[in-house]
Amino acid sequence: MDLLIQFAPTTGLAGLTWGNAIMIVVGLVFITLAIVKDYEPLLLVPIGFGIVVGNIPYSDGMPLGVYDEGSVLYYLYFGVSQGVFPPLIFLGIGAMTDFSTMLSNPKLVLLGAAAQMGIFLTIIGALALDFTPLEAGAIGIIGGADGPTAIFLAAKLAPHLLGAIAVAAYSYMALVPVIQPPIMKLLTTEAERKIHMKAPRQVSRRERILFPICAFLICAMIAPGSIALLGMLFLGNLLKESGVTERLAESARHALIDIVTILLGLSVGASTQASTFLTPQSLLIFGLGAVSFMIATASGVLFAKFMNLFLKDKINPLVGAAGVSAVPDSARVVQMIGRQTDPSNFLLMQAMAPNVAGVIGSAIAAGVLWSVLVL
Amino acid sequence: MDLLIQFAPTTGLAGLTWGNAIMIVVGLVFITLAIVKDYEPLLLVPIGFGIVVGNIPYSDGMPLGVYDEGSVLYYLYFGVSQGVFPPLIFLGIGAMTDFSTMLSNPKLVLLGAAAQMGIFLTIIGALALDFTPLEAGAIGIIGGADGPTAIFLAAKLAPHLLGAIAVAAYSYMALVPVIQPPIMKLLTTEAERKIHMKAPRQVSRRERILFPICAFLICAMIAPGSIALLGMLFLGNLLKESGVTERLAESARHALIDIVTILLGLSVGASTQASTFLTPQSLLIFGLGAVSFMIATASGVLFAKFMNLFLKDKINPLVGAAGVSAVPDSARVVQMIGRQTDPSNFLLMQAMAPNVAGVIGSAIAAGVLWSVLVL
Amino acid sequence: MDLLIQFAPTTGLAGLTWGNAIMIVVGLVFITLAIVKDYEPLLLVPIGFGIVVGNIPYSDGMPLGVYDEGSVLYYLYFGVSQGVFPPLIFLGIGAMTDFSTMLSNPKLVLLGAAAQMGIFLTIIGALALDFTPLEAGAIGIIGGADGPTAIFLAAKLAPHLLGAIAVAAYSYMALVPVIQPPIMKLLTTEAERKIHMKAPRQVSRRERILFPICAFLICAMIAPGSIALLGMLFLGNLLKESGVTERLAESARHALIDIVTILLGLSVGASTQASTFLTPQSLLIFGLGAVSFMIATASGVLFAKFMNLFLKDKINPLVGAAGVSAVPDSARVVQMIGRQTDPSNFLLMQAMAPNVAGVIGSAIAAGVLWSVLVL
Amino acid sequence: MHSILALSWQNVVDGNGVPLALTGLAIVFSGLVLIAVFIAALPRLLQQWDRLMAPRPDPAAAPTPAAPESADPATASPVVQAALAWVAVRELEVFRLGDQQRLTLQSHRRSGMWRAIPSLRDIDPSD
Amino acid sequence: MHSILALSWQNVVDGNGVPLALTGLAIVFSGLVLIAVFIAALPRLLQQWDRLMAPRPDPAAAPTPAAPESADPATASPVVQAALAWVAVRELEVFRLGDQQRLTLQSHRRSGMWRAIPSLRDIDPSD
Amino acid sequence: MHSILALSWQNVVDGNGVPLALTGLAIVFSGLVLIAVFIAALPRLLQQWDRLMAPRPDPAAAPTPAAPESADPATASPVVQAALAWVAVRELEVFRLGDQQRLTLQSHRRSGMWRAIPSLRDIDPSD
Ligand code: NA
Ligand code: NA
Ligand code: NA
Repeated sequence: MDLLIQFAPTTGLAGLTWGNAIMIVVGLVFITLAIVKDYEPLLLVPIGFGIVVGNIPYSDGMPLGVYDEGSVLYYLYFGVSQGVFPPLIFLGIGAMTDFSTMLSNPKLVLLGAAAQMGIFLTIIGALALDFTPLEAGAIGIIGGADGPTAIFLAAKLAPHLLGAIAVAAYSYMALVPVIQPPIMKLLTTEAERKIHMKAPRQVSRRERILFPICAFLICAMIAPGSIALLGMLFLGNLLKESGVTERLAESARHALIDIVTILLGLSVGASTQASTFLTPQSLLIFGLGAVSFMIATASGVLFAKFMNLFLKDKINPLVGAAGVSAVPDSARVVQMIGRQTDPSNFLLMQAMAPNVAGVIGSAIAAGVLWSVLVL
Repeated sequence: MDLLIQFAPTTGLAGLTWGNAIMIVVGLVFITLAIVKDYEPLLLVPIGFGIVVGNIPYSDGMPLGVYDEGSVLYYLYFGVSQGVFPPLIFLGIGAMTDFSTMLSNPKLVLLGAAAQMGIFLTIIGALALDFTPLEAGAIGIIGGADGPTAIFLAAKLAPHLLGAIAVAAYSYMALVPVIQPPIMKLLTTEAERKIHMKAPRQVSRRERILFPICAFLICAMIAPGSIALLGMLFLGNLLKESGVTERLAESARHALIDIVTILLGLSVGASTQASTFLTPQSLLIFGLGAVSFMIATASGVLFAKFMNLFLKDKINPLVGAAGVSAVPDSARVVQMIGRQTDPSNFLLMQAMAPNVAGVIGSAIAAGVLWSVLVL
Repeated sequence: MDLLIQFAPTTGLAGLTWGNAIMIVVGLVFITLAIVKDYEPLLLVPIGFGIVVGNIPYSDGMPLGVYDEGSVLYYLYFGVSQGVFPPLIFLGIGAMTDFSTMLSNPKLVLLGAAAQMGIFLTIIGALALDFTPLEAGAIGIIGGADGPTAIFLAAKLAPHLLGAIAVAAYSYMALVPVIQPPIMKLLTTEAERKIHMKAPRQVSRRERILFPICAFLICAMIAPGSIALLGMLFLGNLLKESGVTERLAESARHALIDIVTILLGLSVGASTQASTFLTPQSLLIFGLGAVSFMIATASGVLFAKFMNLFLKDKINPLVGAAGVSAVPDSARVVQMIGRQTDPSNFLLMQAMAPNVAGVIGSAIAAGVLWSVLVL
Repeated sequence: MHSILALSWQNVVDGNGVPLALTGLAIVFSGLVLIAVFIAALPRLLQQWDRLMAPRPDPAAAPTPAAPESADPATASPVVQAALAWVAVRELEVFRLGDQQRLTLQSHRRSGMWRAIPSLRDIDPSD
Repeated sequence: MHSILALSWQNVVDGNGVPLALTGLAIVFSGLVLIAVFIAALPRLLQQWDRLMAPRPDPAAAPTPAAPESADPATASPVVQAALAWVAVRELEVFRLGDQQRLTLQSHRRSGMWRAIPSLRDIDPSD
Repeated sequence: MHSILALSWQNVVDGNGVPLALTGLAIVFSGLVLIAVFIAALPRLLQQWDRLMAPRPDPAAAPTPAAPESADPATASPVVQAALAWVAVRELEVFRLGDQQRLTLQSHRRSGMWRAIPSLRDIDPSD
């Protein structure tokens, strides 16, 4: 009986705080959204379950949590905190990404650059809200709309905010179909939304092979801080396109990325223990993240309109919104809004160009921020 | 010539002890049983080969063994000694387990609890035989008939006994078709063995999705020490049942669990070096393990008979023997014994319910033992 | 503006040395050879890309390279520097290797031993060129024509030369179709090249199951230093041949080996930073490596001719060249040269026997060198 | 070996053996009893949830549409499944990801970003 | 919550916010502009390379043979691909690696050492 | 570069080069000779084992039944294998593990616990 009494305080129920309960509900909401709404389920299910796991209370003496040296979650989280998992995910993404649409639409690449404005304006906002420069850099990258990039940079610049930044980034990526449409409609006229664009040309195999190598060299020479992410992205793509390493690409885009995604999602989710997560800072981060996504969307759309001033073949400015990355959801949103105005207007292929360019753009931004802020 | 003479003592033959030779034969027996008798081959082949590898003698200066820092086996064994591999295996098992039969037979869940009696009575036996409480807890868990659970708890409570406990657990799991039948026949009448049970009802997809989430919350609140194992088990199951993360479940139940199984089996096997393994303690552990399996089987059967005192729809008490887990071998044994008495009696589906409940039960037991004994 | 100026020196271009530029070109040549000539693409593409990645200059303060503690490449390279990746690759190779041709041609196994002469004569050469005994041993193993074996031994004996040794080993393995033919033609008469050999006999499943176990025991007893490599090779083969562990073999030969190959290739390539790689030593290592491959080829051919003095069923001496391993390229070269002389002479099956024997032979050699040189 | 088999009840008492066993068993039982109660109640809870949600026409509120579970192919007999599979082989979209890749069958349900990316080159804009 | 939303421009100035943002954006743009320029120029560069290489009869000099890209099955319509896949199923070499292994389709293109090894037992010497 | 190519025999002597090489080669040879002897003797050893076991009617004593190896599909010609595979596609139990999962062919040989679990929902009780 004594033992039962001694055991009681070690149970989860005994230590449950309101914060834990709230976070567990948040985790359940994530899982529900993923299953019912099909919002980024591959990430929201593991992250949501991780949030639940991370908010089960336990006694101090037992190493169970992400931050307890020697626990299982500690070892899994090691891949997050040391920035190893994001590049591995990029390897898999590279091995599944087809850059053809981008190769056939070079000028749309600029839209992927414009949308990174969200990152840098958010940094200014975060500084104004009294975050340190390192923290501001890590918060700004939420606007890159790339989970692995955000986790990688947050791990380097502000590990104590990693959980909030990662959860904010994935939340808004999942909410892209909710956040982007009003902004896109606000900033475009109906005539603009009706612009049809030429079908992309056929891209040769040689172009697809040379692209990852040369693009890597360009990015690496400009921002070496991005090589961990972009080296993996372009290596994965080279494995896919080379034609002689298909079996490696196959394993990178299936077994490797799946396993790493489960472990990353679970451990990132589990890092949101209420005691460290439920702070005013986290709320600010979520607010800044939302602003960041909106600025990024608006920048992409407006830059497309700006480019149209100089172009003969006009760009449909909706396509600019795909520059935020959040592959491929924001490209889908572009297609959807385009067809709402003109059901015969198919913009998906064109939207994929700024979409993948946005991935490269935010990885470069991460590299720049890392070297400028750390050195 | 001098060098050849200098090399001679570094060869394996030179250092071979009787103990090594015996252990190598044990390893070969494991492999033979796996191949010829098809006893748990996925684990007995790697473990058996590991026992052979771990008993090749080598010079002291060369880091080759599981316990030599910097050796290859040391790094592989790290996943065992830190308890990382068992949860990963549970992730894969969750991604392949179908809890439907259990969901449609809630009362059979109790049989999975009753069979854990084997764990706790064995602890008393181990204490009586002069093992410390920590050791006794680790030995008792053999009766849970779950390899990963046994390895996980042994790594936490009594790492020095891990090899013996793991080998005992897997040996007896492989021997379930030999150990259980006599006990089952002894404790049941022919009339009882002839009891037919209703076919399980259809289970809806929503039930299958909600189950892993809610069952996790229940278990975690009661015994947080079990979240490393059960968090992974139920996450894997959620990935399988959610319908939107099938590719993650697929990789968890194939690439991940296969790779981890090979590495776990090999390194657990290799941890059985004769010098540390061939001790009277190991013999006692094997003895206690056998007793543990017998008590677990008997408890399951007897508890089913006890439940029948209160039930209108009688349970076939054979089904209680499946509560020991050893998935799915003990459920197969139930089916086999059932049909020996009445060839038209198919109990496999019903036996799967206590079978998977037993997995949950022994993981809870591990969590309880960990928190009570370590704190 | 100040920041832009402050950023400028952190860019890759600013720090680019001639050495880096040369190495980047070398990396691009590797990739080109792999894609255009199909030379060992599974390794040359990741290594070549790794060479490019490893020679992107970056500021001192940023941990990006293989040798910077805490960087992503540092963690990936850990598997190389600690010798963990090569055994894992051997596990996968074992799970795909069919030893049948060897089992049906026991005497051809000796050719796999003879070709290891390249290893040991090269050690003498390396000593003469003023390398230390440890370095000489690591350099000699290039002649084993086995990438994982070379990396494993170099990591143990001379980690500072690992990059050069690994790149040399894989380069020459890729160049086997260029290096071997002239030597093979020089050392054989046309009559010898026309010798037909008997078709190998059928090998029973039992033989294929018993072989990996017994061969492991033989090798391990003679040279325990080889168990890390050969234990994995034969375990993989046992998983393949046992007939009851096919799913483990499947994952070992697909997901596991593919993932490890990408990570090993990338990080080995990235370890060739110009500052440590472009040294006279590296040139000597490449020279010695070439000599090593030639000696190995010649030894195999000449030993076959020597064996013919005593044999009734003559061996086609070309088959001896396959003893260097470089599986299966050197066996293909044998087939090709054989058919050049007599288009009806198919030697591939016979050449596979010394080919896989050569893998075992060089792993034994690595074990011997490790224990003799380290103890 | 019999000499070391000396059982000592004192050790059990010192090690708190009996309370430990009882506590442990009690907790294991309580956990599994709660699970049993939960899964026994689950079908009724779901029914009530459906009744609560039915008047509201919002289709998103229900966690999943009340699918005709009896048609679930996973629960049909192996023979029916084999037939279904056969039809699937012929009818479903078959596509190749790369040059040397094995053929895969792709169901029409999307599953997030990764499944979508590789097929973008082939994507039918009228999708 | 509004109380902590006090925006301070001084913090931005102290943190070098504006130059940081401008620098960052400039570098991101220069990177992607260079990539855009490169991929815009790439087709013409390849054409010139082909012209340079054409007189030389060495087939190895060209990075890849000028394959008829339009016939690339990966770019054909899903229907054509489905048909191609169907033919592949019937025509390509089908072989089993082991007793319990799933059937795989093997294209004729070799991809280095690993693909070759498992098939050695079945190898046709006239290959 | 020729200047650093100065060969020094003294280094070889100091480094024990020659005995090292001879020892190493001797051990490599002894290892592979033993393997060669073993695999040469293996068929006869197995024959004798079978003869020893034959009188005893216990079928479990023989490591594997003397299977008709010549019928092993893995050693048949690719054409025969293709045909076998074709039949397999039609005849073997085809089942689906989940909603979106690729079809797999399942041979009748069980391989331990994992293969069994996913099929439990579909299991035929008369199995
Ligand atoms: Na982006
Ligand atoms: Na159990
Ligand atoms: Na070799």
